[in-house]
Amino acid sequence: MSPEEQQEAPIVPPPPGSVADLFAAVLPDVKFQAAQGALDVILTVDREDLRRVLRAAKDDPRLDFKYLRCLSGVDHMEAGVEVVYHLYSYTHKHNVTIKARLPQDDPRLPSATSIWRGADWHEREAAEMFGIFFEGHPNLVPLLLPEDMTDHHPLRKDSPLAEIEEWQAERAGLAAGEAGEAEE
Amino acid sequence: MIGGNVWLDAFVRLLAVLGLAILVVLILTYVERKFVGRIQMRLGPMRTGPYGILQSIADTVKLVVKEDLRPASADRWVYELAPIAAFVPAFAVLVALPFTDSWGVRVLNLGLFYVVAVSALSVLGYIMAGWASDNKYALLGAMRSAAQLISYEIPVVLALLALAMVAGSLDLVKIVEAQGRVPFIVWQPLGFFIFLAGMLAETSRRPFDVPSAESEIVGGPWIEYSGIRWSILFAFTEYTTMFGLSVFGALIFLGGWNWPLGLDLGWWWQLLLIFVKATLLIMTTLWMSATFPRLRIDQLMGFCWKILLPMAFLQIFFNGLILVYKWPDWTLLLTSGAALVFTAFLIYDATRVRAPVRAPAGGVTS
Amino acid sequence: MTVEQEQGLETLEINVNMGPQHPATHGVFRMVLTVDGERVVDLVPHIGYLHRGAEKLSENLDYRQAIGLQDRTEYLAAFNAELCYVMAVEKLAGLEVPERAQYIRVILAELNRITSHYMFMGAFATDIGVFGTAFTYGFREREYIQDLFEEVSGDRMMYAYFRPGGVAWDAPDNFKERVRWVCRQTRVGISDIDGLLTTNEVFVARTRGIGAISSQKAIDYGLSGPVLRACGLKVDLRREEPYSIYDRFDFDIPTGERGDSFDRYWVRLEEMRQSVRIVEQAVEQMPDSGPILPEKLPRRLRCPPGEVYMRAENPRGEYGIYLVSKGGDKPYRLKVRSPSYCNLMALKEMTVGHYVADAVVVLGSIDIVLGEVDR
Amino acid sequence: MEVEKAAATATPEAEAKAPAEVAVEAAPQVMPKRGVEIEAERLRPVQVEPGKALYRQVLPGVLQVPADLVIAAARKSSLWPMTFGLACCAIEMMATYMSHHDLDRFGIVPWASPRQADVMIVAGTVTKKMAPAVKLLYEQMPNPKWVISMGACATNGGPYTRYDRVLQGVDKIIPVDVYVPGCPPRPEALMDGLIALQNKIMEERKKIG
Repeated sequence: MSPEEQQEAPIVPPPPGSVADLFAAVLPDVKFQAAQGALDVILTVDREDLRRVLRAAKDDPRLDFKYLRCLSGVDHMEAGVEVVYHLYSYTHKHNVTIKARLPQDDPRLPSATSIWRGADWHEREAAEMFGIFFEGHPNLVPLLLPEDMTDHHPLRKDSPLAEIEEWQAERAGLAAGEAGEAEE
Repeated sequence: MIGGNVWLDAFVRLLAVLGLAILVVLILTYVERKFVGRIQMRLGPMRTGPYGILQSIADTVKLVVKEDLRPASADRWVYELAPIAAFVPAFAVLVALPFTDSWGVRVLNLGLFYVVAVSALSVLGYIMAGWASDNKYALLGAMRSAAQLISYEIPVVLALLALAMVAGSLDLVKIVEAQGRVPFIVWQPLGFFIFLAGMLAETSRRPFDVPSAESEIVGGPWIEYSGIRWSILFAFTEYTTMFGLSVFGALIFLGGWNWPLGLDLGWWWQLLLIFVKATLLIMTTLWMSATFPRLRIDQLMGFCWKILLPMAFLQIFFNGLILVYKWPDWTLLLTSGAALVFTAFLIYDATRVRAPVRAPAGGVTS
Repeated sequence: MTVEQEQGLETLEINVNMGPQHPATHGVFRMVLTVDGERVVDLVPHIGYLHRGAEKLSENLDYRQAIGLQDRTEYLAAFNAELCYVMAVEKLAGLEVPERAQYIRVILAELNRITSHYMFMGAFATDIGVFGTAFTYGFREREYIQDLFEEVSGDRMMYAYFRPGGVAWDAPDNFKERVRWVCRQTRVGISDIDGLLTTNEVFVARTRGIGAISSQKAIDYGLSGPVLRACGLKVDLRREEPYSIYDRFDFDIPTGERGDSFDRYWVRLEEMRQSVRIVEQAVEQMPDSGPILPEKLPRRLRCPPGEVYMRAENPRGEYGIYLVSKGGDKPYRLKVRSPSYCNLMALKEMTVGHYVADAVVVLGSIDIVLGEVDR
Repeated sequence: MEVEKAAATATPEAEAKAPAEVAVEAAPQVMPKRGVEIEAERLRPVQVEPGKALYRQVLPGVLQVPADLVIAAARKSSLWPMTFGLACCAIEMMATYMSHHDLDRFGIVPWASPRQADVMIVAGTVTKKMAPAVKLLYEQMPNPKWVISMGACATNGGPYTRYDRVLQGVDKIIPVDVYVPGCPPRPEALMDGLIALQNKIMEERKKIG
């Protein structure tokens, strides 16, 4: 799919009384862009506000998002890299999705490990797969990839998969020592 | 005696027992796989010979011609000698066992003492193997086996001492004869239980297979051994010990070549009875090892020192009381049986209590 | 002052490496234990030995082809993983699933939960030291259910049977009788395992109090599934956010008290019984015939732009699919939130302070699937 | 439990002190280049050394033919695989050991340590991160040794072949004797592969050291 064909989802405002209103009440000075997703309410915040928002989301009793469901990175190519937090509250039984968009050339973000311990491996994975740098992460070394492999981010859109036929042919003709360079 | 020559006679008898040991090991490996297979709803070996009876021979031939590896960092001589050091005590047990009332390699006056003393020496081979392999799993396994084998020796010795009190002798033949029609398992059920636990521990069978724990330390001391050395260290030693201790247990607890109806048809009958009783013990061992989980090292030691050892002392105390005051025989059964029931309750109770097993996270001393 | 210091002796902590090939690591997980004697002082998990890029590959396959990779990601409960994925696609594409297909899906997913737990029972007991007997018990029962799966979907493990909007083809005619038979068989099998393990003194001694974690910490680490329920929390996505048709069934949520390994085992055992209950109810309610796919299903499935985070209760916990679409017939981004991955994060917390032998038990009680951890 | 409480109280303080609150630093950390040499080392195939059979040097030529026959028959009847599950295929491999299929009928029992194993069943995807471990395990096995590549992933990468971190078949690093197709292969297919290996051992009995 070429970049021209890609369409962004239209922003549907969430219904009144949703989690978005709660966030607005808790953090009146933060700018949210709220949208209703297929299941959850999606809040997009600026990178600078992200840490405050996450901290409030966990600690404020009205929100009480004690459970970090998932943390994912999404590569939007020219539009930057997106980090998505899926949160859940066991007490209020509500969900929210919090997003922050980072520029492609400067993907830095404060780490959420001190808020949810469960964010640890998720952030390491996002870091190695997308090259996002989580500031304040205690141990930001590659997790799934070998530890020496820090310049290659497989899930970025600019690292494509190999074509099967040419890949096999190329491999068959190679000596073992050259295999390393061949993958670049 | 053959030709009046003591040495020739001893040599022939030793050869016979060695041949017996090899035969028994071959049969036992096959039987174990079949038996455990049946417990697990499998068939076990089927393709090597009819019903797979040649399976253990195939295994042996394969292991003998397999490459014999020695890790580069291993301590050479200790590594190479460890299998021998483990096997010799296991074999030496067989030397003192009377297989009929008149045949054994040597029937010793202190047979009971000798068997117990010698069977504990295998631990030396395990420690040598674990140390020389230069492997952390092997070292852990060696430490565990040292702790386990030596600890379990103590309650077993005490239980056998209690039995010797009742029999009035340390000579195995005399002990068998003292049993007559009623084997000592009836008079000493607690002693038998302790002996069984000790036997399981000695042969590293579940639930006491901590030294070789396959899902934790992948075989323990013999993790680095391959080929013939491994087969000596592991298979040969283990099965010979099992066979030796089973025959020993059959002699002292199950009445040896006696049986309740008092019929004696000659040496072949005695031999048959011994083997049937030993087989019963071996099958019990295999059955337990196929169904029990494994204990942890501290639980294993706790079981030995906190339950078995006091109970063994209790048994000696009761026996002394009864023998000194010449109370009737059934009081032996009564006291020992009551103590066994109490032991069972202790074991049951120990698993009910949820002891805090977790040490502080900041590091453990001692 | 300890004895060692008085006598000038030295104690040394050694590092023990377990894995990537080790009988207790359930695949290619690797952990480096620092041990003081037999006590574990520190634990460093290493994963990624099975990282094979299912997420990346899914971005280059269309929505239906990517189902196959979901099977291979969560290979012990493939139907559950497929169910979560196809529900995510349905949410995005706005597809309605016919009634009969819903029931087929739920029955298969619940039976797959049982097979997965059978696998756990076997592997867990083997970690504790049962010599394969529990394993063979579990696998015998598992094979009966797998035969059913094969009759329905055509494969033993990688089913690829659920489709966005329904299932690939209709279930065989004798489906209901077969499911009822399997249910009866499974009840017997569960009680076999129960009898073999639950009251065994050695088993209890080895699992009680091992790897306990408090419920607050469990939530903080993002644990889910039986590991979380063993801490005493009565949470189950099938009940909290009922997906598919789970709101029509009556079932209990078993919980533990102490959050230790025994409770995890027990919660799973009870869950199997509840799954049988759900399956039996579903068989009774299931319509005998009817469509299995929506009528107007396009030949080439396209999703409108948007995103969804679909979650489902899998045998190991909350399985999440984060699916981003930008139009077109391929997912723009597919992220799998795998329960084992999150549960494994708490391994160090659970293990430190226990014996080496307990590290194996704790790892077994979390019940990881490496395909799902590394993806 | 006391320990639990102590640890629980310790964490909030640690959390407050956590460095995550500090101001955003300047440039992102420069990450080092991936080691090309390390990667090449990871993918270097193992050197296969022929086995040195003692009995060949000892036995006279007349006895070698029956000895070869007996030894090969023993070897094929007692193939001990290493328990080495990598991925999905490992589940089918386990199913083959279990009661419905029972590889023990052929004398095949799994053994955990590579030192006591004869055959390595590579059951699953071999990634480049895993490749050094696979090579090490192969080298640790004593001669004679065989390798079965089970499933599509081990054979050529299978459905994951296009991904960068997946090895395009285990035969790139270690020699493979039997390939078993399937994704995953059914237990019957694995049994067939093992029987094929047995036949191969009988046919090549004069060459195996």
